[in-house]
Amino acid sequence: MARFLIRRLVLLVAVLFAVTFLGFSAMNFLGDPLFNVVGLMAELDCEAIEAGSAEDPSLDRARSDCETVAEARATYHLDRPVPVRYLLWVGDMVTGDFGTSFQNDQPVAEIIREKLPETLILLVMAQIVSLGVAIPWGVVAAYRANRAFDRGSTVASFGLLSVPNFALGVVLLYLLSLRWQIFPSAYESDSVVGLVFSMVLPALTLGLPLAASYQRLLRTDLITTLQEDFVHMARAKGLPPMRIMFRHALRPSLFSVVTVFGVSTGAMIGGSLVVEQIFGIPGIGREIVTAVVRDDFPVVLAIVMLVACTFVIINFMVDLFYSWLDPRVRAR
Amino acid sequence: MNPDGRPSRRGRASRQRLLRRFRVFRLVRSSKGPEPGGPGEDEAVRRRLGVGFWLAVIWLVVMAFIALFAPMLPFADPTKVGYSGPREPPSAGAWFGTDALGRDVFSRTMYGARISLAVGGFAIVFGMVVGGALGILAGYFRGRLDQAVGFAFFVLLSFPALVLAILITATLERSLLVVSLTIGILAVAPVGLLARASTLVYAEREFVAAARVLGARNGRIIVRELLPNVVIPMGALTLLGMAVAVVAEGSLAFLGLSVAGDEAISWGKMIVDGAGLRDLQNATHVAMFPVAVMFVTVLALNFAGDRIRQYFDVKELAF
Amino acid sequence: MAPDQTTAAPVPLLSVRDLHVRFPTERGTVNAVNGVSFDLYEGKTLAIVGESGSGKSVTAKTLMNLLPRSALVSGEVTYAGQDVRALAATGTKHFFGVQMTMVFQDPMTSLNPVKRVGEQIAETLRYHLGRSRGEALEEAENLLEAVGMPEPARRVSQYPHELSGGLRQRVVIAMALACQPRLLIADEPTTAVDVTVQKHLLDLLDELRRDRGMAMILITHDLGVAHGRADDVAVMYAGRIVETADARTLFVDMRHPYTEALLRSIPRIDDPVHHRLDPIPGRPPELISPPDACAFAPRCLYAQADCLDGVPELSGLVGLHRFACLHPTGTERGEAAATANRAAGVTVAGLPVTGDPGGAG
Amino acid sequence: MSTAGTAEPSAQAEPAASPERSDSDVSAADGDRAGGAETGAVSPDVAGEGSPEDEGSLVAPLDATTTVAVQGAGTGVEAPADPLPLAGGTLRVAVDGEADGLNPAANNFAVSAYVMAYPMFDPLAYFDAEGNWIPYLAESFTSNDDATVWRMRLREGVRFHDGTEMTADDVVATISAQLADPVISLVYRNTIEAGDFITKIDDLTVEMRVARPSARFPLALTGQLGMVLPSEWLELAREDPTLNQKPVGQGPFMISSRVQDVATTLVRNPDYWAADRMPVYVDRIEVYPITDMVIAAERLSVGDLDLAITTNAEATLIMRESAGVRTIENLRSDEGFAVINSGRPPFDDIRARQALTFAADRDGYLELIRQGTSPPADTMFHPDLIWHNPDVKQETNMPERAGPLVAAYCADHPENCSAGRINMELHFGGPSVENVRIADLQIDAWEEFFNVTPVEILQDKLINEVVLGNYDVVNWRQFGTIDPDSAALWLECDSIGFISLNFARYCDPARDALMLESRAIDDLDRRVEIWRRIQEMIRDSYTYIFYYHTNWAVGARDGVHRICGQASPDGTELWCNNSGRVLLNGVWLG
Repeated sequence: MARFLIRRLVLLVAVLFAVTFLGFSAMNFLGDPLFNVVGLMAELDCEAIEAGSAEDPSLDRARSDCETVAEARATYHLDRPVPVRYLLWVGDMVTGDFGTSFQNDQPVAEIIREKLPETLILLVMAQIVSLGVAIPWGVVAAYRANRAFDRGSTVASFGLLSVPNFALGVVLLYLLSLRWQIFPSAYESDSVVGLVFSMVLPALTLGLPLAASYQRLLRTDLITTLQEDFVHMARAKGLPPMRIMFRHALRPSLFSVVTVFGVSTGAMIGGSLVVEQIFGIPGIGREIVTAVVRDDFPVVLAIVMLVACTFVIINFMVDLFYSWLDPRVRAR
Repeated sequence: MNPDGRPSRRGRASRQRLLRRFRVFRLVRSSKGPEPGGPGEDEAVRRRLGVGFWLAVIWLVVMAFIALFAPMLPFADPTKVGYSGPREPPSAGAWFGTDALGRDVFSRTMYGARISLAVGGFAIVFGMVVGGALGILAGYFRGRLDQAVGFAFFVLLSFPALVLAILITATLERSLLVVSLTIGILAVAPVGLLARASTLVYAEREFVAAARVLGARNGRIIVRELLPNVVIPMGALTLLGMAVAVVAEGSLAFLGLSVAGDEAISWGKMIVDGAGLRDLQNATHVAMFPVAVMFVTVLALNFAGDRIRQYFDVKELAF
Repeated sequence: MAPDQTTAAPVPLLSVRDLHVRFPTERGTVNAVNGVSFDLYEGKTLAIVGESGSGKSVTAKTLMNLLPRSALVSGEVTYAGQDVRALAATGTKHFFGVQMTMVFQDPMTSLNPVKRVGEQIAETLRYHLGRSRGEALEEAENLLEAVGMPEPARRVSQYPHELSGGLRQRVVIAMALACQPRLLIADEPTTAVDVTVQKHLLDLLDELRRDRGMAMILITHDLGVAHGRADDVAVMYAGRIVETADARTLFVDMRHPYTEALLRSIPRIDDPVHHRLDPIPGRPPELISPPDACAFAPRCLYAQADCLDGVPELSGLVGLHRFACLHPTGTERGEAAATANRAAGVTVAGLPVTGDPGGAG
Repeated sequence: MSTAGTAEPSAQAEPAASPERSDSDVSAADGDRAGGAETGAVSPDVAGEGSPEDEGSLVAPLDATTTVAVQGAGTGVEAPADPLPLAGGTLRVAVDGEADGLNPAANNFAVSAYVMAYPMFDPLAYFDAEGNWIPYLAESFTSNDDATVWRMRLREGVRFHDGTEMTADDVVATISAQLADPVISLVYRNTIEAGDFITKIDDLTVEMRVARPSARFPLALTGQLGMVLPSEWLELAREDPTLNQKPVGQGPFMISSRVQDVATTLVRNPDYWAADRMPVYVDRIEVYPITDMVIAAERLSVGDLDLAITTNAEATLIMRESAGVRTIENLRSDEGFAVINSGRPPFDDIRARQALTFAADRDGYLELIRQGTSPPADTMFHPDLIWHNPDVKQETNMPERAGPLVAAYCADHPENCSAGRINMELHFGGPSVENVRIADLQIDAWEEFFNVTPVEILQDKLINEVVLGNYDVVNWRQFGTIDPDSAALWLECDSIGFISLNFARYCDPARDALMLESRAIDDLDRRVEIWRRIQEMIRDSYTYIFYYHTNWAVGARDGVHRICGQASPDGTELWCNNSGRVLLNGVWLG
């Protein structure tokens, strides 16, 4: 177990390095960090200005601009090559300094602290929705496999799987908010109840397609499990069907669901970009869209790292969870 | 076998026979035989594609046809502003009504298939070529290469896909090629993992072992023995992957980061265009028709893809 | 006891009448069980013997109501006068597991891999007998001891994968016996375990059965297993009982060529080491739209033209020894048929016949 | 020498520019790099509140039929019919974007930032109801004869929220910091010399030297530049940028809490220096940045909000239709237009510019994009403004005139044409649904004569491309000037350079001479003459295609009083709804 943990930790660190380096290089090659710091002056041809005549008064301002630019370059290490900057950035990270946003000088840690709760609430609610829907649904579908309900739900889950997040969001918004006026159409932060209530639609948007994929996996696995001898044995023991379903069949059938739970975290975070956009939720998803299009390096990198970290940790926890699901894994 | 290690003529012939015997187009075999009333039933279902499959295929063929030949078909000019009044409900003249600029929503929806399918198709082909090649090499050679490729895939998967996509499309020119490549890159890791897994299965199989013992070169084994077997499960997942790619393109378009330009009509773009609260309330058709067509197309891709997956008995993947 | 309704005797514990089981599939209907009838009396053992696909397991599962929903079942199954299928349909509690229960072929798969052994045994006790968790676990430990499990106290908290195959089957048996059932169906209980353990387990099962006065249906493909343990034997082929008798009669005086072939395919302890077993030629019969003929005919060395004309009825000495064969082995008709086929070199169904049919006589 | 309160009507507003943007911007919605234009007035043709419009002001006489009931009159006194103000309550305001920060010396303010900042900072100067500058936080301004040196005297006893007293040192420190900021200072470049612009004379007096004669210089201090911070706090904020979110001012409200993209809460300043003269009624102001203003309008209509400020056409329509909500609309705001880059092919040739102008579809734009909420623009001045030249008409929707020009151009420059059409790019800011829609509409009109490649780039980066001249045509929103002098920045030859604020990169020395003259003089008639001439010159240069006058609509619940009709510390009635920059200081709820 200790070795397993250590290997996982090494992997986590390696993945974080790779992911952040990927993000760091991508942003440096694709975007222009200097522009974010000094704005238009980033485009000044300072070498030419320095070379210009010292007497030319029209260059005075340009010269002072160039000094500002040079200062900014030094402050943000923009004069160093990308790998060096990356290492400097890592150094800052390790010492707990997440840097400050280029955009508004806010410390990145604070931005994340402000935005993370909304996204966490959204993701947790979405997972609650998806598991809450998928488990009963999968159980009933498997129990009545190939009957009318199951056939109907296969179609329904296929349908849900085929609705893109943004389309589902728009449809739910139209039906549940505009047409029937059950839920608010946008984010509200007035009270906790209002907040949670306004998160219902976004959570449904994220959770329902996931519920469909959970349901499909659970149904398939449950049908396989229900053909296992130990289920027959349980029936021969005279246990009632639902008890067999939940006490015997469900747990060994959760492997795929748990695996997808891990993988889906990434997909959910991706989905939250769109969903937060539709419902105006000031969360991490919207923050990263804003930050990416503005080349706000420190914010993007911190969020990417956060997401990658979450992804790796959740998958790590999924591995641990496997051994709860099936003691045989522990022996391996 | 000859002393020099090369297979003799007889050896080669028997090898061929051996290989033919073991060439099984199955990735995962069902664990139980066709026991009466047992899972054997599924086996039979699997061997038939069914009406739904053909309906899905017909829809996809029609959409592909429309996408290819839209300019030659008798559709209204999709970019023409003021084809009719703005936000008019569906009518005989404009089947899907008109949007905020009075453009014909039906025609735009039909043209929308072009970008969606082009991006989806290109992306999955790219993913299969690059991811497939990496996956097969990793699965065949194992060792360092496998570790490196596996790690790269894991990193790609850890990087939130849509973030990577907007990172690229927000900074580069949003041409069809860039958007397709971006989504293609996202497809590399999942497809690669599948190719690697399939390769691992077949690399252990007797026919590959036999080929190896009989002294075939690696390249030959990969191309002649592994590739045909690995391509089947990958191919079976093409349509499913394409569905994912079409949705990814739609998400980018919804964020305003897909292919730019007035000619670049995309379903995601149309949906976000009609998704303003007021439009949604007063001119629901503007968003809902593209939603419906996109939904049916993705559904068809998923359905046909799933049927093919079952047909070839490839395990369901979550990506 | 005898597998015949005419026997004047106390009411049988289990009575099966004209049981049919069919499975609709994409390729056609599988006729898995075609009119099986038998009676089982309190405390007796019936062995049902046949190859895989003969319908013996399906019969057992039918009795336990374990068939998939798609199965079409007809016929009558009564347990102590109660209609078992009606009991199952109404979801009557505390019948299965208490009155009758079953032990499966593979102890590897018939235990829930994710639950501790003790819990799995205790679960039955808690559900059916309303025991508390502590009591149930204690009883589980006693049961494990009763089935000869070494260190039962430690075993209760182990997971199935931590036990060997033989030990697991003991757990399964302990689990089955937990609520003192009156009828145990053992479906090939030893095929999946090590040969060295098989006999030991079978003896244990027999001993427990006798101690508790339990009736048992022992399902096996191995006639040898039935020998010495069963009171009665029913041989099944293609969903039908083709021969049935009390054990002694059957082993000494079998009539059906299939029974004979089965017996000949068993390795015997007293056989010389290099004794060649005689496998039954051909393959098990097709169960989808079978021809109206003796199902064994294509594989039968005795087959004659009349075998292909209608399914032979189960007949013979009523209540004692019945068989469904037109040319029974050990009879003149049989000998004549065998001789004729040997002379022809091929049976009427196209099976090549070469040399000596073995110890047929 | 002109003195406070007697200055000629004029406006040296803080000029700024912004690419055309919409409420539904995906990313760049919060915080502009450059703010919107200053100045504005209450629309006369919309029911609701209005401010008094005096003859002889910058505003042309109103048509009698469009005059509406006046709520406040005179110098900050409520009209007799108006009920007595009630104290207390929370004012909930929606703005269309979030500010990067609220530090006027570090963050560049857009309208939403101003809505939050004005209650916290009393500006050194502001506008009176006629559009003239008046001293506000400053006590008075005096200038030398050629209006190149301005002396500003501060009021005594002004205290910051942290209790310290405001002195000339704070003013010098703040303005110096602002001019040192590359972005904030950008728009003052043509008026203010960087180096020794401001010097302290005594504890309450500073002196400012401007680059060119500026008869109405104090208008530069009506906005961000006129917001004074404690000098010590400025030092702290330099070290700790988080302070930018919680600035210390001297206004009637202090910041209480702020979560970016969620809400900013201001509470009443108990020790407000002018509390005796300018009563403050509400206890709290909550400002919500809501990027989709349609949502804000709906929430306003159900009473979840008290006030919403927007230019969004649909939101405006919703607010107009909502019961219990009145709108205060200002049409004399910034203009929406397309700028044509005359600095590079193909539009260095006037024929190409003319063709583009003729082929443009302004009618479709007004109907389909603005949905009737904004009037068509012919020049950079709203017809109600005295500067407006009624003879200048924007020539659009005449594609028949474009054909021959394009043919002639392509004959001379085949390298810039393909298939008989001129190749060009159209830049616009994004990601934004509305901007895409606008571009689609424009391209549809132009594509008969032009091969248009749409280039949708980020708002921030778009500004970059535009000032660098890396574009052909771009959609923009700018001007909005009551006094035209501030527009000079966008039109002068001097502004053309490596970084050019003259986006069209069109230089006309004669035009420059006229603008320079206007800035130095107080003679209104001459200035009107000059600017009418300039409008003709702009028309004839074919560098702008004016589409519409922005409609800055303020929607308010019926219970929200005195959005207009507020007064300065000296009792002068103030300008209302200054391009959405609504003063919330004296609002009361009842």
